[in-house]
Amino acid sequence: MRHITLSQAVNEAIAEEMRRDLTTFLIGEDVAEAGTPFKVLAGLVEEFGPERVIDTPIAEPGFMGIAVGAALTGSRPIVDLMFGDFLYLIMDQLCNQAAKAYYMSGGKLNVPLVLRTNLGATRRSAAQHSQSLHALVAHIPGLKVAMPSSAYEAKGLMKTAIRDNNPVVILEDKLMYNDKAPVPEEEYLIPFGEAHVKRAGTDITLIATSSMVQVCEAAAETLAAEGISAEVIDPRTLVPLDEATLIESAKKTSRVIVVDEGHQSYGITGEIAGRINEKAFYHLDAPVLRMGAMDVPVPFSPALEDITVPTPEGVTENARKLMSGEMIHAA
Amino acid sequence: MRHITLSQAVNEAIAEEMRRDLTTFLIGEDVAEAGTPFKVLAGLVEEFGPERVIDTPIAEPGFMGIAVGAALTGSRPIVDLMFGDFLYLIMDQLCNQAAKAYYMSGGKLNVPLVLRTNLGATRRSAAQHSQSLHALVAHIPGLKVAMPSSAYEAKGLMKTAIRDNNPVVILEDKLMYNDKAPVPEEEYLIPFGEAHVKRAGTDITLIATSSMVQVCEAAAETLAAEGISAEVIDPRTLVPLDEATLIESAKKTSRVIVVDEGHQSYGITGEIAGRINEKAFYHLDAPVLRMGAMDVPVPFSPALEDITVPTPEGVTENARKLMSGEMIHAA
Amino acid sequence: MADTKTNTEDFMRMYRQMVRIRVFEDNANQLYLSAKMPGLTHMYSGEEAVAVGICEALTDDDRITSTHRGHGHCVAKGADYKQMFCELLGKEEGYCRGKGGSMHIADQSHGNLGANAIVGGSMGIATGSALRAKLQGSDDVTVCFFGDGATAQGLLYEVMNMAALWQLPVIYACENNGYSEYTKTEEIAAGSITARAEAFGIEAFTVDGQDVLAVNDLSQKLVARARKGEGPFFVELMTYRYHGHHVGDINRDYYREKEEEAIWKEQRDPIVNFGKWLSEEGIASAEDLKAMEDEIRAEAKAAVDYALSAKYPDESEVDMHVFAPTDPATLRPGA
Amino acid sequence: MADTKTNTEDFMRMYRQMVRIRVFEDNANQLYLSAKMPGLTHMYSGEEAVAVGICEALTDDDRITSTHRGHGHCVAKGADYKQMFCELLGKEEGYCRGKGGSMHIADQSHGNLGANAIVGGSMGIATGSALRAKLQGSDDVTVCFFGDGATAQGLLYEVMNMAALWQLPVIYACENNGYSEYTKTEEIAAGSITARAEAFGIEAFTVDGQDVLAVNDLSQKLVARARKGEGPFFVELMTYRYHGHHVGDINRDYYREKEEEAIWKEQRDPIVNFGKWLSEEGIASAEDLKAMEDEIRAEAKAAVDYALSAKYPDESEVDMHVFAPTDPATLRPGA
Ligand SMILES: Cc1ncc(C[n+]2csc(CCOP(=O)(O)OP(=O)(O)O)c2C)c(N)n1
Ligand SMILES: Cc1ncc(C[n+]2csc(CCOP(=O)(O)OP(=O)(O)O)c2C)c(N)n1
Ligand SMILES: [Mg+2]
Ligand SMILES: [Mg+2]
Repeated sequence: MRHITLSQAVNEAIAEEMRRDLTTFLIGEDVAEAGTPFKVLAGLVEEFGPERVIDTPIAEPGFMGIAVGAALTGSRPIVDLMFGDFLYLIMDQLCNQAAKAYYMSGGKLNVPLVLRTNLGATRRSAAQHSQSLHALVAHIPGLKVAMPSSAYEAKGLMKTAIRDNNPVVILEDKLMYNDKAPVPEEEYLIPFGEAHVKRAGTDITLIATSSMVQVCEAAAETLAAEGISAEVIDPRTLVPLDEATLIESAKKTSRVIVVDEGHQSYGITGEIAGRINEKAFYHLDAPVLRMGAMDVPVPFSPALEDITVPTPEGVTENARKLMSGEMIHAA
Repeated sequence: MRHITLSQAVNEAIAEEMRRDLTTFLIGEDVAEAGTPFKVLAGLVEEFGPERVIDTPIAEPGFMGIAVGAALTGSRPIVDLMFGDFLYLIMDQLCNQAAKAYYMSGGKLNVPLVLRTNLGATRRSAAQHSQSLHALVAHIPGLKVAMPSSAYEAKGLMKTAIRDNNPVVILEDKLMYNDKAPVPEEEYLIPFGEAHVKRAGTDITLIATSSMVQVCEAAAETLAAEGISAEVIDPRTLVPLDEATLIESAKKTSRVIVVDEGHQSYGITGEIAGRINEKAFYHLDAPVLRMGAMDVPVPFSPALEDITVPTPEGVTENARKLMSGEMIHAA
Repeated sequence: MADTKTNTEDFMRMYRQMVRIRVFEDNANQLYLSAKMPGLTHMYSGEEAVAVGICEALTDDDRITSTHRGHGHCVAKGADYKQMFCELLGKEEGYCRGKGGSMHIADQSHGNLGANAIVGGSMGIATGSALRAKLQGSDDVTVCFFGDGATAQGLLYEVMNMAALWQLPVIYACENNGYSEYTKTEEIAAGSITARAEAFGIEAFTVDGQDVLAVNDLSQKLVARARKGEGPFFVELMTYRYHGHHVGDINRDYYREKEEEAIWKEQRDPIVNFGKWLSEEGIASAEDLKAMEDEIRAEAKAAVDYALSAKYPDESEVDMHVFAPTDPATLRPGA
Repeated sequence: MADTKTNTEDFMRMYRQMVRIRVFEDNANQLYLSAKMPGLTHMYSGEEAVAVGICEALTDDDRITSTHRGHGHCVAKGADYKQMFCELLGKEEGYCRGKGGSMHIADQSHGNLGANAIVGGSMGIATGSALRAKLQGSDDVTVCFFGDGATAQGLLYEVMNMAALWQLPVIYACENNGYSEYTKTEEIAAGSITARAEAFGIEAFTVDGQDVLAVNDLSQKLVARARKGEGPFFVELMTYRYHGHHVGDINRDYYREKEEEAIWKEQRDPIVNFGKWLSEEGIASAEDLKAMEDEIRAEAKAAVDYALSAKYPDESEVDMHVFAPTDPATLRPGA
């Protein structure tokens, strides 16, 4: 199968859906000629023209609100938010308006809208351009949340998102845009709410989102060499969450680590750990461990930034501890 | 001891601190003559004048940003955000600016600022005026988060917040403003990061925030009549979180329910449950149960709204199940 | 003044719609005072000529966005009493199945995109509706209602900038009733509101919001021009709210004087003055108008009674409508 | 033109500061090109007269807020090379102990409240600093720097409204360099930028941002007036950035023409032109100026070398500075 970058995968998904559905359009800052700073959307304005690939002024709340209005009245906008850190600016339009319109109108008005943005640190972009804020949107009823872990997921999830009748937030890891993965030529979609077992295993379950899937796959590799068989699972969508697959794996392996790049406290590792603890409690040999990013603003200095996020070594280390029966926090 | 309302307690705390420290000021919509729609700040403009009790236009991002700038340069603003639902509007100034300034400046600039706002449903105010969004701010490093559960806490935590050198978000339950509690005449402060055991017990731990403390106290009363001794603990601050007290209680009782009015998924019950599961795992007889608000926008209809939040009956019911050794989710 | 003969029907409909709003609000207030309505509500009484003058210039295909003070827009855009009162009381037959209530009320089928409890929250929505019209080659126009207080929200300037750059068919209708909550407009708005729109290259107008004909006349012209792609436009409508900020705001001496209220109510009432004009012009006698009002009051009473005894949504509805269904067939490749 | 004799020192300092900015950026660019700098950075080259003309009208007590393109403001407000380069490289001796980097750089001790990676993010902060000054009876003035692109952010209009209502000592300095990222200003700004400020009742000015004396002259006047409580003010400074949006933006033909760049660089360079004027006026010879530049280049090289070999913050610093300490004594009753 051909290998393409995550960036190309996103581009293809959007192009295919824009060809298929004339009510779709792209809107955001420097999405047209520039194709975004990450060049993910390069070429789309040439094919679809400036009416459907719309450059906006630097007014995130404004163009987000405009997208909501267009979606409410029959368009299917794809909103490009240049950095995930700008989510804070559009929370009102996203969470008070888009997320609630269907419910507040008793099912009369819906908002078929995709918000694509990114996450991920270690790009030396400091505290306001490196945040992984998926926990904020996952908490708000009415929003679906997807986090691709490779080019394959990026394409399939994006296509599903565009066809969904609800607001969907997709967060791509900005360090993965050039990562290649096998992506079929034929069209495919990835359903929401279906976790993917990236690597089967029997001794321990590593649940990981976005780029942390790579981190856990690397850890699983190391562990395999030590005779520990780790199962790596990517939930792919946080909302809806495929709880069943996660719990099944937890029951099978009896040991779980949840790895995510959002800040650990009050983030998504708590939710996933909480559900597994609650629903697989009697099968667990050890507490579910959580590994999120440190609870600090992302520092600029490379010497500091790299230690704020989970690494393969850290995951391996914790997996070994769990496997050796070390009584973590047993006191 | 005298009994005063939560509203009076907040008012007293602010007045005392404004007398004590001339760099403090209040800023927000209709905080002066109107004393806010809930009348919590009534009388303050008469004492401190319109220079220190500042009515703003309806521009939440704007006055929040202004407060950050004032705090960065030597004032201690107390920002009044009329409804917790408007947090979405000020997230950028709160989370990208206030929360990160101290860190990004390497400790050179700090933001001593209090943001007081509210939470709580069942007031028939529908989806945009009923949210409990503390999970969003608790997730962001650099913010402290306090949630008073009675007039006593409201006063003591507010005074501590105003003296703290960091941005502090205080969320009051808007249905509790008229609830009275004993509040000493003498001055007192409540330190951050110290949970309060509201009611001692030995069989089961109920961890509850804000108005859910009342809910759990009522449940504990019912349970007591049935011979079940429930311990009710109020963390009082989510950040910093007094993990030690919570874990100690969990180890003692071996059974825990976490009750909170924020949406359950990706909210704070997951964090608290996650930490207890992790750190008291070998002492638990049953999984930590989580009871948050339903994952739905808050409906207007009284027939629907009341069933979205945890009730004493619901807590009692779950506590009974845990106590009877019923194997919850044991399949 | 327009040709009264040919326009009789229009005039009478405008009068009727204004009375319908006033009567709706009287009943809403009564429901509150008698503790039969859950929560609070913001009444539109006094501002009827604004909503009616504008909405009478619109077709059902045209859209509006509304505010926390939304009953007037809802009635003016063609809603029925029964479903409105049901919504106000949280009943299943309400426009939003009781899930929205007063602050989210809307007759969606007549192009009302919803009341909004976030001040300024609908400015983007209205502008986006206009963008959709332009992209899809539809000639409908969207009117964005908001208050003087809402002009303080930065969102307005963001979307006006884009509406102007892209020449969108949207009309920003600023209902300047002199107050935002308990604060006078001059204390919260520096400079000139219309100049702010003009600075973005948007044609702006000020009109007497108590004169339904003046409002309608201007609206007709602007809607026609917006349809032709000459938008956006901005209109500031000078008006007044008779009640407090919401039904619970009874003692308001500390922020506005009784005399001021009296002057507006006694001298500038949009319904009374338009009624007088209709009589003077020989279009309708005082008796005709009284009869119309009686009929409307009776209709309202019946609707209120209906709503009071209508059923609440079933508890099972609580987690319905969080997500709109997507046809699974759509989610297959190629579909 | 001002009295050259008495102002010689000022002129020479302005020239020096402009050169210091240019040289700083040349070195930053070099560090990027040689892969010695972590991340990206936005260069101020070409816009030196703006920062210097304004900051030379300020005292150390006056505050500024800066932007993602913040090195120029930082130098102009009095920062040292060594700590700046250390910051750029993420070293412990940087102004922010390496935690901020280029986009958060600031010499806080000279009243720089920080560069900001959120476009428009500092508009509230600057206005709040001015509110603090007014509340505390201090006569300092705050200057808020931002780009033409940032005028699209609604926050600007929210805070200008309050600054105007409360007559705050703040100057909004819009650096109009013709582009926001890869887009021309006319494509993202409808109407007139200065008219937007004027609509809020704020006096607004346009000035040639390549003429340091014109900028400084206007700034002196406005700062003096703001100190007396006559603020706020708005200034649009017409300028140009020589490099791409950031150091990595090399191929920019698709959004701006090489000829355009050439014209600005060759005919309107603020340093060259001011240098010529200094020579013409007999204030400094071309040789004097060359010598000054050489000295500055040497200082920069030394600072870069120092920074390159300086140490990174210790790993233990990673969770320092999340919260500022509060003296426990303060937290006792009565304290
Ligand atoms: C974002 C936001 N801020 C504050 C409020 C509280 N609030 C509701 S109505 C109102 C005043 C609105 O004034 P205006 O826009 O003039 O409308 P009016 O009530 O006069 O019709 C305020 C402050 C709100 N609902 N939303
Ligand atoms: C809120 C926000 N939106 C978008 C960006 C990405 N961005 C960084 S600089 C920039 C252009 C800013 O243009 P302008 O304000 O004119 O400043 P200039 O770069 O020209 O100095 C953009 C869009 C950002 N940093 N913050
Ligand atoms: Mg008003
Ligand atoms: Mg620019």
